[in-house]
Amino acid sequence: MDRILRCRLESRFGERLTGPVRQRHDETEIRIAPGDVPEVLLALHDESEFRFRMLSDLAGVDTGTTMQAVYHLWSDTTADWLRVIADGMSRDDPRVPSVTFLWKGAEWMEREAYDMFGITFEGNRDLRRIYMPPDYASFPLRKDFFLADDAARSPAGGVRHMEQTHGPTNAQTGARIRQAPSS
Amino acid sequence: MTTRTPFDIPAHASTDDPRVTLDEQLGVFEPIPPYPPRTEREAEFYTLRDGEMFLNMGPQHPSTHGVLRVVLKIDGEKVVDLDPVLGYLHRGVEKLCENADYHQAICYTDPLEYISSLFCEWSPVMAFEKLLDVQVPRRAEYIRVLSGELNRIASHALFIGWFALDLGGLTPILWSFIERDEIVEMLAALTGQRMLFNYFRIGGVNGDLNHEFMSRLGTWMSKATHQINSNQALLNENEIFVRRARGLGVIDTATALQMCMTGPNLRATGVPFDIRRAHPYSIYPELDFDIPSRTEGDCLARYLLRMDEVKQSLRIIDQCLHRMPDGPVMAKLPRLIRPRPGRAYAAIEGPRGQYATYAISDGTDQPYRMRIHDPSFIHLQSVGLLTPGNLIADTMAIMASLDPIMGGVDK
Amino acid sequence: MTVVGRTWERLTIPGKILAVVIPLGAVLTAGLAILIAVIGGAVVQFLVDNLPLVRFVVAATIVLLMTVPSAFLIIYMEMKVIALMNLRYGPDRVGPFGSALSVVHGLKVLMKEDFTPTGADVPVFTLAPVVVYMSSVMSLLVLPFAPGLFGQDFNIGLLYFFAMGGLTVVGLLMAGWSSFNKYSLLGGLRSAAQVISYEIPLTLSVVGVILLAGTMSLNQIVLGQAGNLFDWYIWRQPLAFVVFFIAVTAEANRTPFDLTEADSEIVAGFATEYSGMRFGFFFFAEYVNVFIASGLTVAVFLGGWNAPFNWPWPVAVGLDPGSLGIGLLLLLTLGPPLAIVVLGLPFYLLNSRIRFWQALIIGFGLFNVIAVAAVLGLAFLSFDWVVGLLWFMGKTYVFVFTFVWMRGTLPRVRIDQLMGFAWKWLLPAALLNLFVTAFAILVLNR
Amino acid sequence: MSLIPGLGIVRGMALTLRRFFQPKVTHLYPEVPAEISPKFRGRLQLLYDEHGTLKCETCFQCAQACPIECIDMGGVDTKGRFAVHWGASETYGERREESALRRAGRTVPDVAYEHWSPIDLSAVDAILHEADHDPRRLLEILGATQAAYGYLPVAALKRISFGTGAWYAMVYGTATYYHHLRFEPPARLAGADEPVAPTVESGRERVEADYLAALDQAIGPGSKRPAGRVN
Repeated sequence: MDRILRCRLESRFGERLTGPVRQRHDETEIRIAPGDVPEVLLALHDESEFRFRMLSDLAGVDTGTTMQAVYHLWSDTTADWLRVIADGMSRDDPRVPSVTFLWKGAEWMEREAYDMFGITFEGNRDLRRIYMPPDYASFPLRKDFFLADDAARSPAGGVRHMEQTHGPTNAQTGARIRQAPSS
Repeated sequence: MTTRTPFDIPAHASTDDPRVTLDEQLGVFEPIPPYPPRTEREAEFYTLRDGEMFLNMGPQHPSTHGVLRVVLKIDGEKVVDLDPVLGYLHRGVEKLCENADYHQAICYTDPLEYISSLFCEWSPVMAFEKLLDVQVPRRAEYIRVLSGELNRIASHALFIGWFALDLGGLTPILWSFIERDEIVEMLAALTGQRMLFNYFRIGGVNGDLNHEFMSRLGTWMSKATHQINSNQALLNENEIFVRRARGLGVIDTATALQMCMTGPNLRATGVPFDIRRAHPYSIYPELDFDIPSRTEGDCLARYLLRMDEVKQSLRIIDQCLHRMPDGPVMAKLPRLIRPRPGRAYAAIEGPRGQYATYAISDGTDQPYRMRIHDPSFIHLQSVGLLTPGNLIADTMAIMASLDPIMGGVDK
Repeated sequence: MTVVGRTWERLTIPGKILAVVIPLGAVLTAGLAILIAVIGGAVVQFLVDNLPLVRFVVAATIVLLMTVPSAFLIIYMEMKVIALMNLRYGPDRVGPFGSALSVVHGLKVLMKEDFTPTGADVPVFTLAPVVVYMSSVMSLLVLPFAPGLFGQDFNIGLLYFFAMGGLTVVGLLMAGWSSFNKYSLLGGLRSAAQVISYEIPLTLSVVGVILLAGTMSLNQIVLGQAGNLFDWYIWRQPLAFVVFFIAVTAEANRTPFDLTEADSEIVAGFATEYSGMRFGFFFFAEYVNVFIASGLTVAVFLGGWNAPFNWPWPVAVGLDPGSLGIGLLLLLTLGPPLAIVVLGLPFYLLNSRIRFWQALIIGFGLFNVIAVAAVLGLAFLSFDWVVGLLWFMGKTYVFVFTFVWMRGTLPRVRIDQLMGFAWKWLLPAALLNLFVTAFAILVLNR
Repeated sequence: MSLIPGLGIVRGMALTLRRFFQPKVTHLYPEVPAEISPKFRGRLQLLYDEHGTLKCETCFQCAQACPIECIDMGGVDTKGRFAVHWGASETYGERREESALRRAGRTVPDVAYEHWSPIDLSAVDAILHEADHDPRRLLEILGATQAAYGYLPVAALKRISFGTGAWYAMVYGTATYYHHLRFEPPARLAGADEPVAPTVESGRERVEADYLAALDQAIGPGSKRPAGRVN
């Protein structure tokens, strides 16, 4: 735990932090509003007391009530991973500014978060689905995702076309029904 | 310049429609998605200018290292632009892990990068240990480092073979497989499996070192250096190989950091960034090894750097064997793990770069959210940056030199 | 009738074809024999009058038949040699040391479905392998295998050779264009660029040899190198040899210049859409091309069928079988059984577990080996074309081995490097060689 | 790259030529069996005790712990019935759809799989439809099924599990908990020969009978179990 980093973060972003700075093991966690992401990350990236040059990871999180975008940063000025949580996005239309202006490599990670959680990263030049089919309608890593329904909601019906059968199927589950052999 | 937008073509060209030409019917424009563009970038990419055409590389192509589809926009032999299309190998590992308990989740991460499975286990295991506040026994840490470095050599050996194979050399891949097979057999004696080891457990490793592993390791170590050095004569000085790889796919330090690159690909640009030193974990602070780096940032540098790393790994293995302490290999843990609610992030240095796991616990026996960060995914992205302007043959060379594994890319 | 009908229906299609063809062939052969017996003299006279025509037909047939076993041999060599270099065993299941594997591959290719993709230009698609194969085979016609053993002795032999080599590219282009596949198209265009670029240094590099020999007939060029090792043109034209070897490697589409079928880049190039025997034709043509490239190198630069040194002790076999008279008949009838018994007897006497008939079989095998060896040895001593053929084949297969060896070692060059190498290095080198040769001839002859 | 052009190529070719004559490393597999280390755990194995009987008691703990559900088993329970079966389709009700299973890397139910006692399941389907495939009305469904068949056939239980999404273990547990539900036809309980349920004669059933007979013979007539009754 790096106490100095905590002090520096608190003094620099005092009013922007939406929660207390938490520290555990070798991680320091700050929470900010989604709108502050570009400014805070730019400051962390550029200013000489932080120098968080590496975006180690970008993740989306669905807490059940809100959506979060979580950034993990690395710097040579501290021994801690810095976790920046952009908290408090609505689950209906989560929006957060993109960080591709700082790290071009965040593009695909943002695409992945969009694909899995539906978080819109404003400013990402290529925000489209990356893993799921382009006509897929739902976001699989959300906590309210239910495979059978959500996959069926997509126009192509998930990947059903690969194993379509012509036999009778159960209307509820979509599974094939085996005919018992008639005596 | 005539510009034609492919989206004028009806979504599902019907054979009955007389206006649909044979070409459209047969799918000449197959890589063009049959839906309107969703982003500007997509619209720009899927618009052909005069003399350009699409080349659909993959999903089944010998050089895509898995099930990857890359749509190349080519002008003659020159690649103008490219658009990787992922998802053919997507299994939803993160979702699966959320529905498995902590022990089972480790099993799912194994086949992510199937040629360096131990590293895929290592980062989730470390993240879960952080969530649980477990102290791993020192012997277990040593065994983890020992087996991990062996796996790193196996992975690099395969990289060297693949890289040469994508440049057209038939022999190196088989010679690398000799080394890899010996390591894999050795690890099979230790872990019980040849490829998806599933060896690391929360709080230690599954089983102590055994005699068969040690004897195999000793035999191999006595001849490994000689074997690796003698194999180098095939490629390292070969004019054809060097001329093809040198100056190809050059990426500078600033861009590499922007592209979030880690591992050998970043070190080849001149940054000696290695999480083993930059953010030490396990017992790496106690070990003596160098971080090789090169300044060229081209394919040849990336290739030679991995050669150097193999030698450093051999050094680490040697030290591990000499310093191996006695003791248990598993920490005392309850059978059913329910960590306190909290978040943990663990990153390790794998053969391709940073493997990281971000785990959130909600107090139940299943992780609430488990994010897996994979270096292949990050590195494959920069193919789109490095390739335009080069030839088709260079696309394969650049892609191979970045060493992505599709199992990790598609999670 | 029903029995015949039922049997006929049970036959497969090849079986039906064979059931028709074999009796027909037998009848025709018998008819031909009777015909020859009746009007034989006139036919023989006709053939003798048109000897060049007969020679051409016979030579073309032999060459056409020869390509298949030599392609099989080279395919086997490729599999085995590269395997051994990779520290594998390679083929080791079918036949001794796996040598029949390439034959099995050939049969497999024959039995596979011959598939034409939708959208392909069917006539061109079908013709392309034929064009490629025929151009390779026709090149063989002027290759001198041994003294007196060549298809045709053209006075423009080399020119014909390069013309036929250039015809290959037409076939490859046809295949690439008609396959309706972008990979094939790229492969075809690559081959066009490559073969046309390398034709020029290839042709220019042998002009020096043509100047030295004063002829373009391959047979005459080989005759011009008679003597010992140091009369070969490689010593007088070393630069030309290097240029020629590199260019001929590119002509034959071999590693490191196998860009047309670069499997890691453009999948299989022009051959991507081909399957079955059409693919087999491409395959055969490639390996026949390897043989031709090696043979041509040997003929032009390494003395062809000339031995590298003169045999210091000439052996003349003064054996005339005709002089034995009736003894020859006795020898032919009684000799083999006697020899079989004599050779088998020791096995019967010395090993009690061997029955007499088993000993006879052993004796028969031994006798055959000895007889064949004796006949071949006699031929070797009596006919100089046998010696020449052996030397030619030996040298050629050394080069075939080199081609395979290169494939086992080298990575592939890039297309721009390939073209740059041809135009920036090989062409000037070939021109330089030509000027130096011409100048030297001018000075020395004056 | 060396100073002399082509020297690197020549060195490489010399190396391959040297390897050409070196001993080869291939394992000649079918002739020479592979050396498998004692720790190898790529193959599932059933252990036997010193009397030669299986140690496995079909407790499903391994199958339940296996994350990728590669363990599947059937067995004889304490009452001597082939009642127990564990498989992917029973475990995760919400992911029974084939494509979902495939994408998840799980085993896909085998359509060619034949139940031990194939019976006409249309009655169960009707009952399920009536009960709206609701797992919360399981007891009602089971009661109706028993009323239709006279007992609870294994195939019907599996169909119920499949249709409602309830785990098979749950359906089975419910059925064993209530005393009025039974697994054997009453006729067999009474000692008569004719089965009541419209079963379909199949090879499987005969095998089952043969197996039971063989089991009886092996155990001996003295220790014959009371039919379907726990004493």
